[in-house]
Amino acid sequence: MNRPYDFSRNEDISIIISGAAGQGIKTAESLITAIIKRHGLYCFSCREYMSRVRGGLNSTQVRVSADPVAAWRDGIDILIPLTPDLSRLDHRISDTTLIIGDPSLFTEGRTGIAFSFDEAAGGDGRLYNTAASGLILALLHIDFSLLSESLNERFANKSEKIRERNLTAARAGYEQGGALLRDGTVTIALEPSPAPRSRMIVSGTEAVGLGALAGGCSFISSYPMSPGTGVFEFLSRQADAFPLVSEQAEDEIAALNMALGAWYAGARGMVSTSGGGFALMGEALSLAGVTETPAVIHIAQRPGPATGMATRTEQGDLNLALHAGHGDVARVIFAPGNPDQAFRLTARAFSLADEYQIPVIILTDQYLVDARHTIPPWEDPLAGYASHIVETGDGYQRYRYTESGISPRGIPGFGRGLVRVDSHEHDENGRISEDWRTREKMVQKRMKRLEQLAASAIMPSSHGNPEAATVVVSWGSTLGTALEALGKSGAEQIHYLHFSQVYPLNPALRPLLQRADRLVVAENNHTGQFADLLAVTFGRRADERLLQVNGFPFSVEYLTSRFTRYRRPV
Amino acid sequence: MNRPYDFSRNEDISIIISGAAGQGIKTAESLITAIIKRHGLYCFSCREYMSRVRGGLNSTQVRVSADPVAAWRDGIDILIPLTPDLSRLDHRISDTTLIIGDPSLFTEGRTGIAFSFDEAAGGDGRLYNTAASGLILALLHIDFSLLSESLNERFANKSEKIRERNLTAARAGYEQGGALLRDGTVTIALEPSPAPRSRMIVSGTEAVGLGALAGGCSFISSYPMSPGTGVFEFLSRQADAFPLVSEQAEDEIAALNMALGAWYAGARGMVSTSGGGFALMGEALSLAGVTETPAVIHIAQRPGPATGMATRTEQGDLNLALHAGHGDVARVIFAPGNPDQAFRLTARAFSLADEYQIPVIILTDQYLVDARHTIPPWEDPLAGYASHIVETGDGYQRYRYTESGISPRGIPGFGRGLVRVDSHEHDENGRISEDWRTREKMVQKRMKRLEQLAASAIMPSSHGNPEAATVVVSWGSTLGTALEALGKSGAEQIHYLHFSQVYPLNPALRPLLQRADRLVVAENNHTGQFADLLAVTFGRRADERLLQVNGFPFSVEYLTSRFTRYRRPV
Amino acid sequence: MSAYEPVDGIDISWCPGCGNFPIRKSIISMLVSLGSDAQPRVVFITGIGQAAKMPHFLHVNFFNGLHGRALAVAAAVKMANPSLVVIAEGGDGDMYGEGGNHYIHTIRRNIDITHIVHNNMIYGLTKGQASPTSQSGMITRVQPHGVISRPFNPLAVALSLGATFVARTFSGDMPLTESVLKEAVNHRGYALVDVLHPCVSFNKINTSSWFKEHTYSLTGHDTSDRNGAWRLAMEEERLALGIYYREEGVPVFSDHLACYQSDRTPLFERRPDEEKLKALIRSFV
Amino acid sequence: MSAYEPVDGIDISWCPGCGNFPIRKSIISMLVSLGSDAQPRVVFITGIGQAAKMPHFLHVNFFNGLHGRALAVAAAVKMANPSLVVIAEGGDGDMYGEGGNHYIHTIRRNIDITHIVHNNMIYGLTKGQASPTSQSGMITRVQPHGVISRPFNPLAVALSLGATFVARTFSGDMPLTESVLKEAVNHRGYALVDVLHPCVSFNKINTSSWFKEHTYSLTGHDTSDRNGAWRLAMEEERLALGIYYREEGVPVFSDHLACYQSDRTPLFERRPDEEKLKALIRSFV
Ligand SMILES: Cc1ncc(C[n+]2csc(CCOP(=O)(O)OP(=O)(O)O)c2C)c(N)n1
Ligand SMILES: Cc1ncc(C[n+]2csc(CCOP(=O)(O)OP(=O)(O)O)c2C)c(N)n1
Ligand code: SF4
Ligand code: SF4
Ligand SMILES: [Mg+2]
Ligand SMILES: [Mg+2]
Repeated sequence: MNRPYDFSRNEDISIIISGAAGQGIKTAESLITAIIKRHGLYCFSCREYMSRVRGGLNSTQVRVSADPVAAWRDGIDILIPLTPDLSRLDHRISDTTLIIGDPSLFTEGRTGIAFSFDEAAGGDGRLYNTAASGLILALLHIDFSLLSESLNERFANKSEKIRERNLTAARAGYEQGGALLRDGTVTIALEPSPAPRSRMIVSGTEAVGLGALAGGCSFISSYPMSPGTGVFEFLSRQADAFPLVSEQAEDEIAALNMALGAWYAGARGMVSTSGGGFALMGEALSLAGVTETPAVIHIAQRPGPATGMATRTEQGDLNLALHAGHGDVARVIFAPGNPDQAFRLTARAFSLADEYQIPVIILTDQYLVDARHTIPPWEDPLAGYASHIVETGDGYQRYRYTESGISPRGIPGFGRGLVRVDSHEHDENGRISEDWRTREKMVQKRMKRLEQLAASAIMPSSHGNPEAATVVVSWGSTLGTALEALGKSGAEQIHYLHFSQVYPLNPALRPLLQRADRLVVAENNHTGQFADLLAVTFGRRADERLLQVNGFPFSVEYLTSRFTRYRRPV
Repeated sequence: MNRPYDFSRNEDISIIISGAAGQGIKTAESLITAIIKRHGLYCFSCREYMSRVRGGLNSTQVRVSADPVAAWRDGIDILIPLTPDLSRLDHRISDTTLIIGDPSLFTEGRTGIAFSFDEAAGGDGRLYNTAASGLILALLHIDFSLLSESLNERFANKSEKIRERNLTAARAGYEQGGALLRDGTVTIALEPSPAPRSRMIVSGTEAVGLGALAGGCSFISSYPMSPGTGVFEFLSRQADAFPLVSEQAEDEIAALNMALGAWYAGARGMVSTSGGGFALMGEALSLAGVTETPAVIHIAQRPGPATGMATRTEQGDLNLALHAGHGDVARVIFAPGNPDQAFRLTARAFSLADEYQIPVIILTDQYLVDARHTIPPWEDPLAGYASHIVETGDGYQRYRYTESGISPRGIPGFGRGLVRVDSHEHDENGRISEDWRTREKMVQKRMKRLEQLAASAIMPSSHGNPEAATVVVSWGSTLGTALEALGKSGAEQIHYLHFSQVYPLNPALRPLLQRADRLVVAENNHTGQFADLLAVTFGRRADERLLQVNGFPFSVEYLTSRFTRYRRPV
Repeated sequence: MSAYEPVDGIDISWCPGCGNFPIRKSIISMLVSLGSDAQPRVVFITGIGQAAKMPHFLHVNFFNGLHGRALAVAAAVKMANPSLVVIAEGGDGDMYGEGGNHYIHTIRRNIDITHIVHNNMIYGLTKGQASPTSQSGMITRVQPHGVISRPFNPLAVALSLGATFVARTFSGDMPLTESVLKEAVNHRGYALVDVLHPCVSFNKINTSSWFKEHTYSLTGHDTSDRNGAWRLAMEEERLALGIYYREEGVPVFSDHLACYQSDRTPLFERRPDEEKLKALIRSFV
Repeated sequence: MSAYEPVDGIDISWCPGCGNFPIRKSIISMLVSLGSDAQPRVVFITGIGQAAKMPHFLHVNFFNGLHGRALAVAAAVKMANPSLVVIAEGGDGDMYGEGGNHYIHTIRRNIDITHIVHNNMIYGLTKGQASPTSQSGMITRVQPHGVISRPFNPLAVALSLGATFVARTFSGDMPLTESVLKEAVNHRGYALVDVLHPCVSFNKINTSSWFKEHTYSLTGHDTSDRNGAWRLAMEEERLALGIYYREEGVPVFSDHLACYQSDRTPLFERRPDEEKLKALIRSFV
């Protein structure tokens, strides 16, 4: 008998499936997470993968728990390597890690349970992932019927033979897993409950896409770029069910110019890209600024510069999002912390863009878009929907001076007026102007709305102890990890603030930051770009910056160890 | 007799010639400034003009003085309108302004001396400018022979008839000017001296171009964009005398990618553009960063966003220059204060780019590139020239780790080694790498040089009283105006710092800023971008921001009136 | 004065004698032919350059955007509201230089817009650098040793990419320009009209009389012969004026769009379908 | 093993069975034909995509830059040092999509480089979206209702812009690919080699056997007949393989550059001329 692996006291089980691109790890991930949820457990999953289509070494993490779980862990409880190669995972394997796979891996103090995927898959390399799924679900005490149902659904359009072979592989894995439980080699005790069953499993990509639909998105033009492509693909698939035009642009420049054209004509346009693609959109962003044309821009960040690491994560494009474009351009930047926020903020991006006639940027990253969370479904998704387009009359002036700086927005073909939109400095009629007084007034007009936008900016969510001397700040995709680390490190000594709107910042924040004895900013980039933004906005420089640029998100372990230090007085 | 206009106590005379595009104002400017200097007076000239080829209303200011003069004045002593239209100048005309031209303009309390350009030009509209030149030079007591010589030189290749007609118009203007002096209507008393005669008259454009040659520039690829085109045109004209390839790129993206290609192959490449063109170069800048390829980028700023005001001035692209490109890219940004600095800093840009393998940005603006200054010629222009290219051997590694982070730079075809340059994260050999440890080391390697660059960054020039409670800071083209205002407002109460290197900033600056009781930052943009940079770098926020975004540079009058307020204690 | 001319005194900022003036007249005549009822639906999308200022001198809806990008904007406007009459206009630098990538890919879309390119073989607004259509050897301020590249051939490229309406005219021949523009605006599909015109300020080679000497009007040419049209387009000695190629009945871009299959309503009049959205969200449970 | 193959064990990251493998072999054979003396002078300039990774799997100088921008870099490399053998390489998305503007303008320059485009009619690296050469109607993840645009025709466009070497091959026909590549690299001037190849992972339509059925080798074709070449390029049913057009003796870009008129030394070996610079400065006094 193998060494006993007792996970009965784990709050969650971190399972990693690894293998080459093309071995179907992603399929296994989506299969088992759906089943785990149906069974009544929460899960969180996220992939890390190389920029290639076949070969190499990728992995997916599935964390399973009786309570909601929403963060990346370095640690591995159960490792399922479909190929006998642990080179890219070695630093994450500890002596409590159970490896199930090729026994050649049990060296350098590593132990595990021998398992032949090849055997379970009947020698068919395409079925390793199905066998692994069976194995995992058995270990989690999940009924085989849930798996067989799912497989039958998934392969409904495939041949009987394919269905059968999948079921056989699944059963082979499942049986071996069951045996490990029965003979006491492995002990897992996660109690299912009904709550997860009524939840969704949604990735960041899907949440942004659904949020776009809730925001009334009717146009998407993009140029494929990882990890932003998913949203583009998601929305393209909806182009028959919803009034939605999807067009693959010839380049990113065209993509944003198209989106502006779409808004000009009354549609609600968006682009989805990554930092490198967005670096090509600065001039068009500037065009949105001077013409007061709305736009929604999704940037899924990855490590730069240039091509960098196409499939990895980073939060390195905040500065670019803040300053892209020449001249002064009012904008709003959201940075959702999880799929739920991604949905709500993307929908809100469309309303704000429409109301304030500005570009709104949604800043996610590879970690957020690829991670899948178990969350409650959104009720009343169109609740925030409203349109601010006006019917024009004779003598309509696109850039009429108003108190707020925002002029009623007409579109061509709706009303008797003419809609003149111009990229030069212009007068109220949209005619080119070189009058310096007009220039001054128009700059004021365009920038004035930032005050209102700041005053109504979403405040950071507040966690831990609001009186604590140490204030920890993070933004965007770091939310789940920071919250879990906060719980684990003892929340009494820390006031944690998570920013889902990173620009403009609400002036009401000032006292929150000012009162900190120690201000810590944690972010996934090299220089601490958000810490800089806080400094320039509020004059409060961070005392400590927790930074990471290795292509991975922060792990719960890392932030926990850091946060633990803040138990000591400042 | 006309009212007497006595300018004998003026330290300088501000002469404005105005007229439509196409009337040859620019020609008159270059003609008379050269002659004034030859005569032995200093001058400063600068144009303001509309974005059109014919028509509209443009003007050029020529300030003439017995002492060096280097700044834009709002005030007009003598106004020479070639067309009877003052609409765009009305706010600059005061009751001491002498208008010489069409008497229909002498309304609303304005006075002047009637003069018919048409008569002087013998009815030829193309000669108004020559007649005006004669008039102005006469008023300045300059010998007609200097003018006739110049005209003969300029029209050496033209027909006898053209030469004659120009001389006749010049003489007609000259005689009327002389008459005004003789009958005491106008009194001007500027004493010539030999010093100006050995000086150059150079515009910012020419200085950047000459500096590029001194920096060894051997390649320029650009796409025309005002006001950056001048440098491109200047260098293109040198492509036979110097080893220099000039190529008009199909767009700005190609332009910077070409410049990088040129450096890769061992040439020294540059681009010249404006903010809108640079907004398209962010991705290529990022490429320079990750590949550690040098580049020199000249941005002549104009008001944005988007097309904005194509021929006007602003300092609104600092933030973009600081943050363009995705991911972390080390860079240097120079902002020359006048043509002399423009020459030196452009030459230095090439050395620094070559030595540190980074992009170096030269940030000028329409005001600086178009202004012409009377300055001493540069001796020993190649003094700072050095090349850091190495001959490669077998096993050459383009990205070898070194103490400083800078690896010896080889080029293909020079040595036996292979030069592998890569836009992905890569290893020392330039091969794609997805190893996270390599990633961390390479980010460090690329960014480490910023420390050295900061430590050796050019300190601001220091003027006024270094002990004063009020510290005034400005950067770039504002230098001359700020200095003159400083002199006029009394320099005792102000410590004025001018930054010609705006990034990175030298850490030695901290005490200079910290000690200020009142920190004032003056810049030609809407938000105070440099003030923000000081805040984020040194944690010292400006107490006051002097900002202007109307398309004009600061005037001496405006800064003087502001500076005067700082006489009061803080 | 027609409905398409500005009522307020507009200061037209082109140089006296510029070919843009007759082009403007020809365009007004084309617009008038659409009827004044069409006016609220007529939209000009332009870039930056002298040519691209055109809509400021007309009484029309316009989006005067960035140098080089008009076609991308125009394509999207038409996608978002196929009932608009969309005219993309700009100079040779704007459309074939900075905008070259949009040019080739917009043609591939066969989007139903009219594309008017003012081809003066020079960059006018930036004061006389070579444009993609400048002739080899031309001396300019940036090309003091003469233009090296071969001129861009917009017509041959359009024909190579399957454009269904390809024409060239000359500003000096207003009757031809007007008639070609009218045909173009009525063509269902992408229609290119390359309009040769003199730039009196900067192009001292391709002057009005040069154009007269180096152009001729097409007669008896079979406009359904793509290969014949291409051969015409490749002629270098003299440039043919008229419609090189036309093909009617080819489906246009919006014919293929799923959202217009059963409903031609422009997007701005539609709302997201709440039931479908709820169902989609529920599918993730 | 040739000098052009990497000595260290290189992990080639393409999918097993991909057409990029035989293309790589053909390229090595082309390089070997240059002789190993040429090696230090051979430079690959690539963009981003599966195809663009090629030089990582060779033993050559390379500049692996941005998606779409290789031609701009390549042109400059050749301008800065005409003695280098410059090869620009990338995929159909890279070169004809993102890089479309550089494509048309690099051809106009007639710069002496070899341009190899891996044309798999799909975006491979980003996992299967349409490329400019994807066939109309193809279903992809971004085009679930089928590709609308007409495919880009790189050969017809190159011929329209005066390219002096235009060829197409198929990865599966290695002898042809090798011989065409060798001709291309020896051609003085811009040479386009569009290499059709299957993407086994994402393009389920244009498979190896599809290519075999839909291509044929050119025989007896007159490669000096530009119009004939264009007609070939416009054929849609079956794609011809081989050299469509070639023209020798046309001056290349660097022949026109002032700085190489009397001196062919590459720029990196030259220093600014101090005397001339001083004289130029003095001319401002
Ligand atoms: C991105 C960008 N690059 C450059 C410019 C500067 N620019 C304005 S118009 C123009 C070219 C004008 O030539 P063309 O398009 O032929 O129009 P024309 O003036 O000849 O009618 C250029 C390069 C710009 N506005 N934006
Ligand atoms: C500016 C920019 N946009 C998008 C991408 C993402 N991207 C990488 S490769 C690629 C397309 C690959 O297709 P292709 O060029 O045909 O090469 P293949 O992989 O098929 O060989 C794209 C869109 C990028 N790297 N940079
Ligand atoms: S510069 Fe040339 S094209 Fe422009 S308006 Fe003047 S003449 Fe016409
Ligand atoms: S994705 Fe396609 S093109 Fe790329 S390596 Fe795989 S098979 Fe080849
Ligand atoms: Mg033009
Ligand atoms: Mg491809």
